[in-house]
Amino acid sequence: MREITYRLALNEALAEELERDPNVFLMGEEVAQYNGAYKVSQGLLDRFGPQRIIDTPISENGFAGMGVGAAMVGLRPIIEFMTFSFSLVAFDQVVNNAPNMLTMSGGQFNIPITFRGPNGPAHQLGATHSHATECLYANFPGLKICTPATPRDAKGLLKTAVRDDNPVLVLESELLYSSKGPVEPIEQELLIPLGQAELKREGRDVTIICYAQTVPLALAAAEALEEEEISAEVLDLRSIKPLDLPAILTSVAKTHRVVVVEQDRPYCGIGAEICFRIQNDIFDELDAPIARVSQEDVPMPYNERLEQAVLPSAEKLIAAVKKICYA
Amino acid sequence: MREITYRLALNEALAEELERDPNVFLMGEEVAQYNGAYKVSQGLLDRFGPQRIIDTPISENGFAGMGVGAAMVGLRPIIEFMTFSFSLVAFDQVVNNAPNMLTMSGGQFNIPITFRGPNGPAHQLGATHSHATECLYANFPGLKICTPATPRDAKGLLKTAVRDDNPVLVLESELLYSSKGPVEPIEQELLIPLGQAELKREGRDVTIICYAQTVPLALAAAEALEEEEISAEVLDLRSIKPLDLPAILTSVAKTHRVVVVEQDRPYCGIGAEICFRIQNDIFDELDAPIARVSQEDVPMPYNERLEQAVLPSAEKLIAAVKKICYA
Amino acid sequence: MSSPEQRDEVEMLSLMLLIRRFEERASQQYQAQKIGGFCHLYIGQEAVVVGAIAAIRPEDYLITAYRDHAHALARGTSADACMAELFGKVTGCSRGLGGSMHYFDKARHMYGGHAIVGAHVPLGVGMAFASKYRGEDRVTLCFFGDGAINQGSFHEALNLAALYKLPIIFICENNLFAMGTSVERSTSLQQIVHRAEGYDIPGHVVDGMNFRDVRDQLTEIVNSIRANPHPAFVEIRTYRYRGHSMSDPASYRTKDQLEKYRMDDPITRLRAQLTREGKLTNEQFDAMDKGAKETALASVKFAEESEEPPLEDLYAYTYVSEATVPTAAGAQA
Amino acid sequence: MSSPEQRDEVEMLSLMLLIRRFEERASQQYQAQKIGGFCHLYIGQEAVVVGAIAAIRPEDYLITAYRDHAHALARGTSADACMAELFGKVTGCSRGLGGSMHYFDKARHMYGGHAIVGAHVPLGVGMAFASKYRGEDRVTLCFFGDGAINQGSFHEALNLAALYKLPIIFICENNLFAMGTSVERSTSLQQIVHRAEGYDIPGHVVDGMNFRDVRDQLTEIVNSIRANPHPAFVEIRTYRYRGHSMSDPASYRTKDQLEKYRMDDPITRLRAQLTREGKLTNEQFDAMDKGAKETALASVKFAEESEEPPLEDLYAYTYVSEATVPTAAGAQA
Ligand SMILES: Cc1ncc(C[n+]2csc(CCOP(=O)(O)OP(=O)(O)O)c2C)c(N)n1
Ligand SMILES: Cc1ncc(C[n+]2csc(CCOP(=O)(O)OP(=O)(O)O)c2C)c(N)n1
Ligand SMILES: [Mg+2]
Ligand SMILES: [Mg+2]
Repeated sequence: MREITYRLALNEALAEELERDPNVFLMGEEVAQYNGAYKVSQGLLDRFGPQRIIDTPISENGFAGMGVGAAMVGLRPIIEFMTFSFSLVAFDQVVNNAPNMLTMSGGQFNIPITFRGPNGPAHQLGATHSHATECLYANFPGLKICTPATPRDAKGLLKTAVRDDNPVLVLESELLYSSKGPVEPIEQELLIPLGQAELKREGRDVTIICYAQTVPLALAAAEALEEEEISAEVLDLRSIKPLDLPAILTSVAKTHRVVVVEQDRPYCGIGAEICFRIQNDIFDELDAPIARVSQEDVPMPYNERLEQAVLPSAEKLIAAVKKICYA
Repeated sequence: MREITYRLALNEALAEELERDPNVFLMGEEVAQYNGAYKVSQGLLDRFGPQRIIDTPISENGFAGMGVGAAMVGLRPIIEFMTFSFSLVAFDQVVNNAPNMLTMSGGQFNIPITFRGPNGPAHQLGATHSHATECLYANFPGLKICTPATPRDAKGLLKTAVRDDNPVLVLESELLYSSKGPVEPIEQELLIPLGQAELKREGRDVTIICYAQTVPLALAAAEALEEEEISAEVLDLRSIKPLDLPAILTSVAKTHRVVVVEQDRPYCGIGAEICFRIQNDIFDELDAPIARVSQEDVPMPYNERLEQAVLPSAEKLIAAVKKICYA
Repeated sequence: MSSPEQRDEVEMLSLMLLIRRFEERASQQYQAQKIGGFCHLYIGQEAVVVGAIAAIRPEDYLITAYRDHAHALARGTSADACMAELFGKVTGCSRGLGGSMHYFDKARHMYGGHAIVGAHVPLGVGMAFASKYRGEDRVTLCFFGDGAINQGSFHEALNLAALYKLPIIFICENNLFAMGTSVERSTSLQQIVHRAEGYDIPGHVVDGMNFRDVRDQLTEIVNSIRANPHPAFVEIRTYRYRGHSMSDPASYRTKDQLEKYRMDDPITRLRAQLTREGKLTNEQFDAMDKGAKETALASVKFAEESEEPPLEDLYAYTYVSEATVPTAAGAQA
Repeated sequence: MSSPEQRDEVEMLSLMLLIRRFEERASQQYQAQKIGGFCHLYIGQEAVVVGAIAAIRPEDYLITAYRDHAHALARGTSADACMAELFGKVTGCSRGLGGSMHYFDKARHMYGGHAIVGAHVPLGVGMAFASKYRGEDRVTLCFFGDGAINQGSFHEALNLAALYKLPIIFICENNLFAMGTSVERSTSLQQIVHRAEGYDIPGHVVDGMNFRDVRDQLTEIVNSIRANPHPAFVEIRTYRYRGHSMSDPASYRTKDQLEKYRMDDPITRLRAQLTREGKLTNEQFDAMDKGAKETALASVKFAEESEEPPLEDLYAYTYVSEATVPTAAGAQA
């Protein structure tokens, strides 16, 4: 299979969906003339024109709301947040107007909108620019959330998101944009269902649950653990909501030990929810407490060494695995 | 001890702190001339004047930010959100500017601000007006959060919050404003530390962890369970952050069974975090999976019967307790 | 006998009466605790939305805030569906799931009913964007209160609409108060309409107690927008006779002020205009009013006798399943 | 020899030189990967903040966005502390925890350095509120870019400041672009200054390439505010020579435009004015420039040799402990 970057995979997904359905448009800051702050929308203005690739002022709340309004009357907007840290100024639109409309209207208005952009800490951007928002949005019923870690997942999930008739958040990773991986040929339609985890590596002794930026780190840790004779299974959630609980339970029922490695902050983070679900459903299968590796619970410092100390890492993950394996 | 309402307890707390420190002021929608949408600030305008009791336009983001700015230069603002559902339009100010400033300034600027107002579902207000925001804010380091359930706790926690040199959210409950309870005489200074849970009822068989609106419901359930010979301990968290983990662990180590009954939504809710902490620290003490009773994961419907079906209840709690007690 | 236009005015008066009688009943039913949550009445403001819909086509878009009963009725949603919604019944215009603040009627292009102050204004802009995107000549009417103009979302919405030249009329229903806060205490302006200048959007002031002024000025604006898409801002001066919501005694305003506006009642005024012009007799008016009262009363009965939404609804409206919605969902809405 | 006022102008020119040379060094160090994260340079805009601080007192408040190096230097933060911050060192003005976008210097009334576009504007209003609350005659200068005026927080802040008559100057540094978006593509107005009309706030246009125009117009506004607290809005027209941040090639603008502005360089202009007036010799200028370059270079050395913040800092700045802060914390800041 050809190898392309995560960035190009997203770009292909956008182009294919724009091509397929005239109701799809892309809107956000610098998406058109600038070709995207992170170049994900490269070339789309040239190809689809200013009617469908739309630059906005710095008005996240305004254009996120415009997307919801346009979706109410049948368009299928793709709204780019330059980063999801900036979605916090549009929070109300994302969590109230998009997901509540279907209920509040008694089923009359579904909102087929995609919010996308990079999410989670990048590199030395400081406290306001490093938010991992997945656990915040996951708390709101009516939203779907996916977090691709590979170019293939990025393409397949984004395409599915655009076709979904509900509001979907595609939380990309700035740190992954330039990473490469195999993706089906362009002639071949690639749709990956929301809510399906993928086993990125099989193992026997412990399940490592990961997503987005923590997938490469989980794979690295698994490899290192192999040398210490611990066989780790790596389960990439791919979607945060809906959550693929069956895949989680299947893996944990096999290994009886689990570490969640998450890119968000710990307090009420994704790992907490997963922990609850596992122990709730298969308490007796657990041979050790469920461990989590997440950010430290502090605002992100600028200094690089401190930032690294805040972030989850392969080393921290390895230590967590060993601890619950009593190794 | 005298019995006063939760509303009056808050009112006394505000008045006492305004009296004590000229740097304290109260700002929000309808807090002054209208005496508060829920009358918590009744009489304060008359007593302290328009300099210190300040009505605002409907600009939550703006006046929340004003509070943070005023706090940067040494005032101690109390910002009322008419309800915390409306704080979502001010989300960025609450989660970025208030809690990150201390880190970002390398320790130069602490933000001694109190955000307060009713939080959580009230009665038939629909999807946008019923948010329980505690789990969202708990995810942000730098914020402290308390959730008083009784008039005494309301007064003591709010007073402590105003004196705290960090941003503190006091999440009140509209449904509790008119409830009554014993409170120390007004001459007696009442300060309840943040981060201290309180055993509201002792028991042997199971720990019910609750806070805010779920406290009365936990006490009712405990009473009903008594008749079925299940002795339930009721632990009121009072503060969500800092969390009184020692109190939780002590109780669970005694009962070996635990149900968290929370007023928020399930996905990445408060109960998930507590569950993780317990099993992480005292896995071997648990005789059953940790159970949770929370809202159903749906936007809040207006219809009363459906709303009741979404909310946690004493019945649901009793069922959850029985299930883990194999009763 | 009467020209179509004249008949329209009588029809519009009858609509205003229906709105008034409907809300009087709603108020009574709220007091009898048949209705839950918040309930905001429009009594006194009827000429605003009725004048506005008299200026547009059925397929034009309309969106408003939580004081929305009149907007649905004006669009043609039945009193039955409106009352049933207040009662939380499955026959309500939002299936009993939305309540007073969240009326929706997709078929009649009523896009809500939105309860977060200011937050629906960007939605209106998005709807107008969609019309322009598709090359349609629809106009969007976006209503909001005087209190909403100090919200950030209002500001962002106006700038976006002006920048993209979208066919939308921003209608500020200036009833002088946002809850207990008068306009001079909320807004740093002599006149609300001046806020439009900060966006190069044309602004208009309309007498909201006068149906004809509303209809005529809006007709002109609508025509200009259909010819050449652009936003407009209209400050419609009106008054709510009741408190902000059912629980508000409205002690922040004087009896005199209320009486002054009552003297200028929009229904009385249009009735007088039509009577003076010989287009309406007292008998006709009385019959209309009686009809309105009967419709309102019947709606209570309808609501009472309707079913509650089934418990299965609980999880039915959180997500649409791919199966139930065709791929190009609602594209032709 | 020269009057105090004249000496001031030479000092101010020297400050502009320091800012320019500091940022040239910062740019070089960024390219050498000694600096992480985002880094936004102010080169070309120096007369704006320097003209502004020439109009105020040391104890007046100042707050700005993320393009903030110059604002700290202008307030008197040392080049050493500024460069060390970029290097993430504990000797930095924010202890290495803030970085380029989050410069703070409490002692010198520099209140940041804020990276969410528009979100610091309400903070500035809160600072001005505090001055009025205490009956002080301080003025707050709140800087932001042309891109920020389309954010909701900007709007809410202006309305609040006008409503409460707060002593604040909203300074829009209009450098024609927000990243790659030109003002005409972001803002539905002929002139940004007109936005102030929507709040009844007096607006002023200032030539940001001319130190004297900035200082003189702001001096007048500051005096009027001290006499009688009120907000003012100033559009200062300027230009950034570099890209938006270090990674931006700025291909959205023409070489001609850049050259036009370079011809109008604020440093060159003030130098020429002073030279023409006999207040500055070439030798003096060269000495000043040499001094600025040396200071900038020395700051790199200082930053390099400084320590990183200790790992114990990790949890030290999330909360202040009650113990470390007196009850009336910073009340006299
Ligand atoms: C963001 C937000 N803040 C506060 C409220 C509470 N609230 C509901 S209506 C209202 C007053 C609105 O007044 P106005 O816009 O003038 O509309 P009117 O009620 O007069 O029709 C307020 C403060 C809300 N619903 N949303
Ligand atoms: C809320 C938010 N949205 C987007 C960004 C990304 N961003 C940073 S600076 C900038 C452009 C700002 O331009 P302007 O206000 O004109 O200031 P200038 O950079 O020209 O000084 C953008 C879009 C951000 N930091 N915050
Ligand atoms: Mg009003
Ligand atoms: Mg700019």
